[in-house]
Amino acid sequence: MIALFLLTILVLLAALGAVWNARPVHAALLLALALALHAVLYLMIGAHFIGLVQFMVYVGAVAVLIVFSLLITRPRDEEEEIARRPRTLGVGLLCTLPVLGVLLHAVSRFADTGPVATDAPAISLERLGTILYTTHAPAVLAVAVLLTAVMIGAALFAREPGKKSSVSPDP
Amino acid sequence: MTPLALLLTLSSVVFVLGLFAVLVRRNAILILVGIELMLNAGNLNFIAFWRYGPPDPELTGPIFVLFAIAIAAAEAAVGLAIILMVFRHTRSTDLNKLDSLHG
Amino acid sequence: MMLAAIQTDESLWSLEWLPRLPQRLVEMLLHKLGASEWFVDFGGLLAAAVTVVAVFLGAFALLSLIERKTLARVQNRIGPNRAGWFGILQPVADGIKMLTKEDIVPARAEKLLHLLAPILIGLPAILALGVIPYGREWTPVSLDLGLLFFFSIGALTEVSVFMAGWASGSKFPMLGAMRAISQMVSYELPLLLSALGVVMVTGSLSLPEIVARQEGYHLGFLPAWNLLTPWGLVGGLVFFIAALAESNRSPFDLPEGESEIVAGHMTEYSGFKYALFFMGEYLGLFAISGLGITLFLGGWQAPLPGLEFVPSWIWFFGKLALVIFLFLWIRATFPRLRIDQLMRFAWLCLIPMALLTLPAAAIWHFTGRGFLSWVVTVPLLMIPWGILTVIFNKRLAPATRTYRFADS
Amino acid sequence: MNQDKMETPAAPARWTWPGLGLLQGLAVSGKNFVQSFYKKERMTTVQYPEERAPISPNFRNFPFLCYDGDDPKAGLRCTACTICEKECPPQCIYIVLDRDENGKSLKRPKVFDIDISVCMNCGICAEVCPFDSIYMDGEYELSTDDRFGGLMLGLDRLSKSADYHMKLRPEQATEVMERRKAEEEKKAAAAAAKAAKAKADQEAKEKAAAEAGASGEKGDEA
Amino acid sequence: MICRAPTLEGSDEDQLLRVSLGPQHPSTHGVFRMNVVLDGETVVRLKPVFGYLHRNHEKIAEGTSYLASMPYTDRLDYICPLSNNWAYALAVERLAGVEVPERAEYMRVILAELTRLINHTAFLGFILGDMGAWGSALMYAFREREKILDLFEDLTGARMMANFMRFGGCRNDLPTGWAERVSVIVNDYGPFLDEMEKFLVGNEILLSRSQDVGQLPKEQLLNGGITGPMLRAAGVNYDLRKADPYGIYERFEFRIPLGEKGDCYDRIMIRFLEMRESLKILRQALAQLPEGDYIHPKAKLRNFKAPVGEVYSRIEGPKGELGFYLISDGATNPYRYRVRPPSFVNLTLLEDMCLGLDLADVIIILGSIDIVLGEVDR
Repeated sequence: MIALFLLTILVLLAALGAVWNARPVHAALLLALALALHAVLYLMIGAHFIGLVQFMVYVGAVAVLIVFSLLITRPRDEEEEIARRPRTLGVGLLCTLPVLGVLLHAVSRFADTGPVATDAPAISLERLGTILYTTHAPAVLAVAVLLTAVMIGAALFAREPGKKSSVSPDP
Repeated sequence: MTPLALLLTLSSVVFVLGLFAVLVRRNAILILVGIELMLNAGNLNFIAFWRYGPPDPELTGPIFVLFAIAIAAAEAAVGLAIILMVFRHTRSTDLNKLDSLHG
Repeated sequence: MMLAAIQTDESLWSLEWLPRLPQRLVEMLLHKLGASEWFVDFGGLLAAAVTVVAVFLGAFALLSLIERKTLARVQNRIGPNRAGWFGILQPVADGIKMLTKEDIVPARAEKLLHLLAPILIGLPAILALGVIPYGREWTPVSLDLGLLFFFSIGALTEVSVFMAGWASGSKFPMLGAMRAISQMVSYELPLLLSALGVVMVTGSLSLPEIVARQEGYHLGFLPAWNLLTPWGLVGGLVFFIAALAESNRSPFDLPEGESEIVAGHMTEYSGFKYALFFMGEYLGLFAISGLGITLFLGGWQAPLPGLEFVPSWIWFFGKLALVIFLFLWIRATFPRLRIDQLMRFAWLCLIPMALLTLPAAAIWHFTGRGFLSWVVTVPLLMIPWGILTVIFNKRLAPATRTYRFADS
Repeated sequence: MNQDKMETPAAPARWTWPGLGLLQGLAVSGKNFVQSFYKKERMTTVQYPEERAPISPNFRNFPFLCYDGDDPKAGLRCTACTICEKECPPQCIYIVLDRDENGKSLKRPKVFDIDISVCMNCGICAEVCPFDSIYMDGEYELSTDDRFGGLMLGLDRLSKSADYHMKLRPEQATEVMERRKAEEEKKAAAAAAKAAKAKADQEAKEKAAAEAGASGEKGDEA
Repeated sequence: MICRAPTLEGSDEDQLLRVSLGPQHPSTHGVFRMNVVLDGETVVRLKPVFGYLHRNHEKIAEGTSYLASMPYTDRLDYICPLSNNWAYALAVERLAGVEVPERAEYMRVILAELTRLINHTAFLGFILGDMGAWGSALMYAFREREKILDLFEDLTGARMMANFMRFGGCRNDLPTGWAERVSVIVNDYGPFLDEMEKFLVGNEILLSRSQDVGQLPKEQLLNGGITGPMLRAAGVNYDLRKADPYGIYERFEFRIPLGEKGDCYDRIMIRFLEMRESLKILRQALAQLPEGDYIHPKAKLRNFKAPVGEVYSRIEGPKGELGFYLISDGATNPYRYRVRPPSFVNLTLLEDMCLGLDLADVIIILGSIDIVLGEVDR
């Protein structure tokens, strides 16, 4: 419980940094840290499979993609961002604090009544696979189609329109 | 405070932080960062309820999270591809500057 | 139960148990001292981890010498032979040199990230080395999700390479980092996909389990390794090529292509930090070779019947040496690809072939792994390969060039 | 060598299996790897401090000054004519003519310095020397930690005996020796001839004088 | 220097990456420097910067005697000093009207063709190094090059800084057995080239890296004054050994290989073929080598003076047309001395070849031009 609590604080700090750091690349790296800490959290409470998948997909792919995009675009508006800070902080808090209040209120209402499990329910890989490919087979298919479409779409989007064959060595 | 409450609180705060980023940030890529945080907060809820909630023999929580992760990855890929394409047209990722439909 | 095993096992001192000896000695000692069971286990694991790290750091030192010697021989040179007998002390000399060099941090560097990157780069490799089964009795940490663990932890490498490149605040490292990231992301896909076939056939993500399932022999002498199946052959090749790219080895060493971008993400590092990068790279090489051996080359299984009396970990390290020699041989021979060719190769050749191994593995699994399976899977893999060859000959391969001579 | 191979342009066949060329390359490098262990033609490395490649008789490094006999000072062939100083491309030779108290040239150098940190081993000084005095040395282990003094060779370090030259380049040295000997003999012969002639003249003179004296005497007598 | 606008439309300057390749860079063949502007990894602008190895060669030569410039020509293109020697000796001989004996002419041809072998072999190694092969090709090339350098050492006394040609012949005669040793090497060279070809030519990575990289239209090459294998790779039949014969090249039977596209691959292959033709010349020259003087008996070493006049004389160096332009006012030193270095002139079109290609291609193109900075900067 104590470890969980400490980890929670770390996640919060990392997420805060990701949201508030003025340097985009730092923010993205802190996002990677936050996501990795999420994975550690999952591992800690017994969801090993999900934890590892989270680490692989988020740290290995999503965070790296974000960082890579930042490298390509190389935004240079840090000073502007910092100058804008006081104004945006007010507006942002104004919009988000009510949401936070509602959420926390709901959590506090619920937390008192919620049941408490002690042992971590094990996820057997076979069980997960069986359920995935029987009960949720349509969903898996849909996701597969979605991912294929995304792959093609992203490739089409990201293709450089400027690069002509006269320049590239591709005949 | 039960672990469930702790995790739920964490997920709420992370969600709100993500929302804050989406509202406040101007760089499109950093808005994506906020969205990722929000998605993760949602995932955390599923796992928390699977772990500390009522018994879940059908593993609905983890499976939902798996799908969520897959779709989040797809979303990030497409989102970034779009941002890059916009960037190529306008040489900027600042959403404030993208105020015309005609590229 | 484990403690019982410690006390009753009589073959404690046999060669088969040798790599586990430190772990078991520590466990015995702690047990004698009356530590709690949890602490005994913990101490044993710690000893196992120390063993793995020590073995592979030694192997790293040795490889840094052997690589130079091998490359030298391929190039008709002798290689380092001054420090010690046959240059055996060269790694020590290198180490001293690296340690005593000035540690330079560029003025425009992000100090913290610049420091963190070399530390982080070795971490995933060391962690990944922990889950590989080295012998019949020696898997330092036996995880049910071993393979998944291996790949997830590998994701950290990309982040640390990016950190190194970006935090240096210099242009060549930045270019190197961009190259490294795009390369690693592209080649992780075929790496994963080619490993998936093995998982499908084995039905497990546990690495010891995968090795155990490759036991036995076809026709009495052909080992039942995954490499010796149609899908395994293709998958193994794809895995090997992708592993070359993942570990930034020639001909995929673009991220540190020294003739173009000096040393890529390592340009601005010197002294001990540079040595750490080197170490991370070599440990990653060991890890990925070990994984390849586990997945396709039967892990610690003996290659021929009747050779089982040799301790299994010797087979593993023998195979490791062989695979690494192959790496070195390739490095000594091939020029480097260009970044767009690298990408095209991954997306047009490796990923389709890796994807094809999945149905092939499935068919193999469900048709009983016999004659019928061969009949079905070989064409399934050969026809696309043929198509790729046609495409290669049409597009990629050069037109025949004839050179004329001037008339005069 | 295969004559056909020479004629046909070396281009890959139209239809290739992908990777075939790579395998060929691997075969070549593998062959080199294996053969490097037993084929001498492949391993040409010489382990320098322990073994040394033989020095060719034509090998040239930095110049030295040749002297005859045992005394480097007396036997020095150099006459300080400064032709080498003038012809030296990087102008690394510095010569001062030795003179006696009266300012008369002694036809030998007082100072002869060669800055071998400047010298570029071209050998032109040796070529243009009309007195067979300057030759190119074969010594190459000249590294020193004295950057200026150690690389400025004076007469003491430059002077080397004719025997050394003979050992270094027997062919050239023999030829030079023979030529010099012949010249010396010729000179000696000429000198002898001159001396003989002088003697003959003298004798003739004396004779004539004697005769004259005799005739005078005779005349006187007559 | 040509400075052109970025070719990428709409790219603002902030997003471009300015990289200074060199003068300390692993593959700029010395101290060459390229100020490259990159968009991603695509070259948008490229400005060559040279002069880091400037040694004032021409001015020094105008101040010293004719003979004293000879060792300096070794240091122009230090991979092939004997060609440079010949070019300079030829210029002075034409200026002063010095005759060259028969044997010396044959010696010169043999040495020049051996030099061509050295240069092209080393080129193969260098360009493979530029492509990122870990030195193997370079080591094989240097192994064979060393054998020829051993010959040079036995003949001239130095492996690279030969200083061998004199006005009216060569400095010394061939040592006994030297010609036989050359024929051994000539006979061994064919198999070596076969092995090298097997090592490189089928290699798919090399093919895809070098084909269709860095070609320019013939007209542009001609306008740029490009000569040597680079020009012939593009299919222009221009080899001074045929086009403006010097020495005794008319006596030998050899052919000029011509490429089609003029990309890096053609440049590599043309050099392979030229080496085979050089071997042919060497065989003929060794067979015909006459006895006689190695230097004209009346040739003058000391106090050499050329009559008043001017001359431009050129030879087909391994890298292209190597010319010397001399004006004499009758003194012991030339009034004007000017080198036309092939490396330097071939380098002028570097930017045109590189625009729109990758950074990695730039390195290969630079390698395929085959420059030696000693000659570029002089």
